[in-house]
Amino acid sequence: MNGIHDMGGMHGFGPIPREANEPVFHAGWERRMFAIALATFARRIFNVDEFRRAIEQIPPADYLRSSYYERWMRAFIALLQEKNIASAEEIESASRQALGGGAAGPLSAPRTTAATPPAAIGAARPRAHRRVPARFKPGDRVIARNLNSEHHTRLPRYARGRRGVIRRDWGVFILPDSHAHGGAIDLCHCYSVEFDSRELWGDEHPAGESVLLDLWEPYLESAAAKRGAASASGKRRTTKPAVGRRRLAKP
Amino acid sequence: MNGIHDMGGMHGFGPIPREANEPVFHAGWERRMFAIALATFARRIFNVDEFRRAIEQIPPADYLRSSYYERWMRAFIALLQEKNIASAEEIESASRQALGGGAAGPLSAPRTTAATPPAAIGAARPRAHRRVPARFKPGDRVIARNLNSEHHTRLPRYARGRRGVIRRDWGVFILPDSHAHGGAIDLCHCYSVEFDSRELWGDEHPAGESVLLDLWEPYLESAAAKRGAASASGKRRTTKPAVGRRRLAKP
Amino acid sequence: MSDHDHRDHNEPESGPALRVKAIESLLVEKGLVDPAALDAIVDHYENKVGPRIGARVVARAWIDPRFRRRLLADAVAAIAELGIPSGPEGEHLMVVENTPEVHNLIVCTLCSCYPWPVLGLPPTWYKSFAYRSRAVSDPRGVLREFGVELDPGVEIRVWDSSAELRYMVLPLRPAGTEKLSEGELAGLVTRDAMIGTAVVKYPPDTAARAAERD
Amino acid sequence: MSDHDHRDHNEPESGPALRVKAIESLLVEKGLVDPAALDAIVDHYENKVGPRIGARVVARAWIDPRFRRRLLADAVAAIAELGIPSGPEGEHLMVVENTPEVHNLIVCTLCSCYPWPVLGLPPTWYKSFAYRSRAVSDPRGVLREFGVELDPGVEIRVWDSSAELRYMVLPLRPAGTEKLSEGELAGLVTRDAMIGTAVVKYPPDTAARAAERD
Repeated sequence: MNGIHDMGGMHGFGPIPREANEPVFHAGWERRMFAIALATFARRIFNVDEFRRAIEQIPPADYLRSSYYERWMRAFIALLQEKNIASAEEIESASRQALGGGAAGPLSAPRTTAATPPAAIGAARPRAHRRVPARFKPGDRVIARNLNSEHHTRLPRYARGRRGVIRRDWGVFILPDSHAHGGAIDLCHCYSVEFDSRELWGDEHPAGESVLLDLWEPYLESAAAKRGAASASGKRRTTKPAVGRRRLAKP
Repeated sequence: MNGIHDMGGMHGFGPIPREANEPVFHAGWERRMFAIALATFARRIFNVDEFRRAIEQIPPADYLRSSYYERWMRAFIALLQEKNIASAEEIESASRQALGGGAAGPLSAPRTTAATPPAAIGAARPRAHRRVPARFKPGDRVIARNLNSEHHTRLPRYARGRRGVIRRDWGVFILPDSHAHGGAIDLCHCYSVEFDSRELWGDEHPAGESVLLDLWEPYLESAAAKRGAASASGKRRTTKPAVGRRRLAKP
Repeated sequence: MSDHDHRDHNEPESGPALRVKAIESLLVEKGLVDPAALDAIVDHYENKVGPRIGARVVARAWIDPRFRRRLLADAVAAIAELGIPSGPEGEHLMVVENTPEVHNLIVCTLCSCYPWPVLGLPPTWYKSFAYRSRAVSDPRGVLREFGVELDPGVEIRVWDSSAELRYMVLPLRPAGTEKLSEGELAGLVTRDAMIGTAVVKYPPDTAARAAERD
Repeated sequence: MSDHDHRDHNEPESGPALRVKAIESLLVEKGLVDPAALDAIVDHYENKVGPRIGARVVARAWIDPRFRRRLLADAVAAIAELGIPSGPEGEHLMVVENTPEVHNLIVCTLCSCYPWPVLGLPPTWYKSFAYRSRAVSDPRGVLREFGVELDPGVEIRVWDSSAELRYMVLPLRPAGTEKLSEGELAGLVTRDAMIGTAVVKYPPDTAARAAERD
């Protein structure tokens, strides 16, 4: 998705806001929202890619005027509904009850509890140990594909179509693109890819800078193969890879 | 400037809002704002490129939550101050006076009037008739340069680094990039350049679509020259062209 | 002409309304704008220009092949023949012709450039972020949203108005309109058809009335 | 542990506060979360993790070259040696080393990925649109804003955390710190130095105090 969240290289956001002696949270509700999200990841009600996707689907004007944990809250509420955990009416009704001085605690006694050590709670997306053949190796020259899917992706716009070099093969991980839309487990190698900043930002950019991105294999094509394809004629590919379907499936 | 205004190819803005029997203006102040801006262009207090630049400099969150004429208003107020036409205090004071039921008319008798036929009022930026040599001709293959200046530009991000074909030479026009920052008159050819949509949006984009952009000569390089440069080694250019200075001069 | 006779005096004084009133007062005081000139500008754009002008141009191009050729070659000169003045955002007008093989669509992704002298000021949807963002990357999706389903074989050309050129689409003349007058033809042409988000239709009931009249 | 003892009970009930309270009530009612578990999570991130952990790691790497090599080769295993547990956003930790020739900078342009187990939760500036947008395209400008002026000959590597890897910078050890203890060294290491927006300094007054003590 070419969304507002994909900010690398944008101008106009002004100076970086720094706060001396900043607390970990700025309000009680931020603490709770953070903890609720983590506890929910542990319950596997939705995965972290779905959560990121839901944040990215916040309308751009709302995204920009919301604080970080407000975006978590908006995405979380959207996912509760999407996953049929709670309806909009239930959330409305619970909000009214909270407004009426309702308890911060449960509306009624909890049906179960789920105490998990905090340090073990999280996105829970380990490196996969299944053996998957790797298409690239360190030193290979690659081009980040120009993918413009409406789906979630972790290939930022600023790298698309740009040439880089594989620095490291991190191993096999779940591809976020499909995992964010229905939870499919597509296992692919993920690589550290270095891009010269002049390749990213143009010949007038100062030399001596690079950006390293961690990119899943389907985001990449071989620079050598691309050169061959470009010198061959016209139409290039007939089969579709796992990423980059342009249109979202209607729910 | 890689600003929020550069929206081509973004996702997430939802359905296109259509209004049946839409009026030309939706409020009296929109009428006045429109007319004031046009009348001011005619007085050459600032040029249309400066006006666009001022709109693009609206902070992104404000840009997105403002209506079209609210953006005009914000930019206009910024330019009145930049051009020393009115100070922030003067504008504040006049706003307070307007709030107190002050007249919609002048605070005091106007010092001059400037009646100009409406149809003659506008950006007033004709095609220049000075002869400037053209670097490209219809049929030439070009690459839109990957420029990422913080200055105003009319080269959208989605075309940068992409290959196109010159379809037409429109003649010589003022380059907006420098004109928007101080009013320099750089005269350059402007071309109609056609980009295949698969070049812009990737191999998975359906065939049979193209986008035509009108691009000034400094935005373009010859695809043939680029190929030569790429096969040569390392460092490419030592002289700087008229566009693309990365950093804004401090005022 | 009296001051501001086109303003809605009964609308609430919102933030922008106050600000704009303040700006106008300041600029009038400084002798930089004349309220009467502002009235004339508003009157021009609210009442004198609009899509009916473009529709006249389209109808003439449909019935006069030589005018059509001149229009496509030099739109500013051709519309001047019809007594239509040029003006801001129309000094460099280009008319792009739809054919059975090619459909044209106009957008301005960076702001909202639009051919004022022939179409008036743009509708809100043309200025919307949704249209500006999607017209270049998903024109078929945009067209579907407008109810236009093109044959997949039709090529789409999107004109992103990034410089001084302003574009107007010359739509396809609908079948069955051979006997219509120039004025009747102009009556069929919609603003959206001249932007490229609609095709011109000759509705059966209109056709039936025309046939009856014959 | 009592319910919510880390909440500020005197803060106004803003929109988000109400909504989050409602969400918590609903999820507790549905048996999906346990308020005590939430308290434990908050306590962990508010009180138990933070940049002091990363600083310990850095100080150890400065004084123990073999640990440094293990840290750069496999950060998760190396920090486990120090008894530091891994955890969310740290399962795949990579430590990148500053040298006199190379300066590293960490960002997440797409959201705000950050190495929680070693640095705690990120500061607001790290999550800001300004930092996310500019760190990749203007790292020297960002560093200047943080008061860091690198020699133009120093190469900058920006690590954009786009996948599962989380990054921490191993900053340069400042000169003149040869006699400091591991704990004193850790005391010099700031959060920003481990993100790459600061360099570690050994302020003259600290140095003077140390010299006095010797």
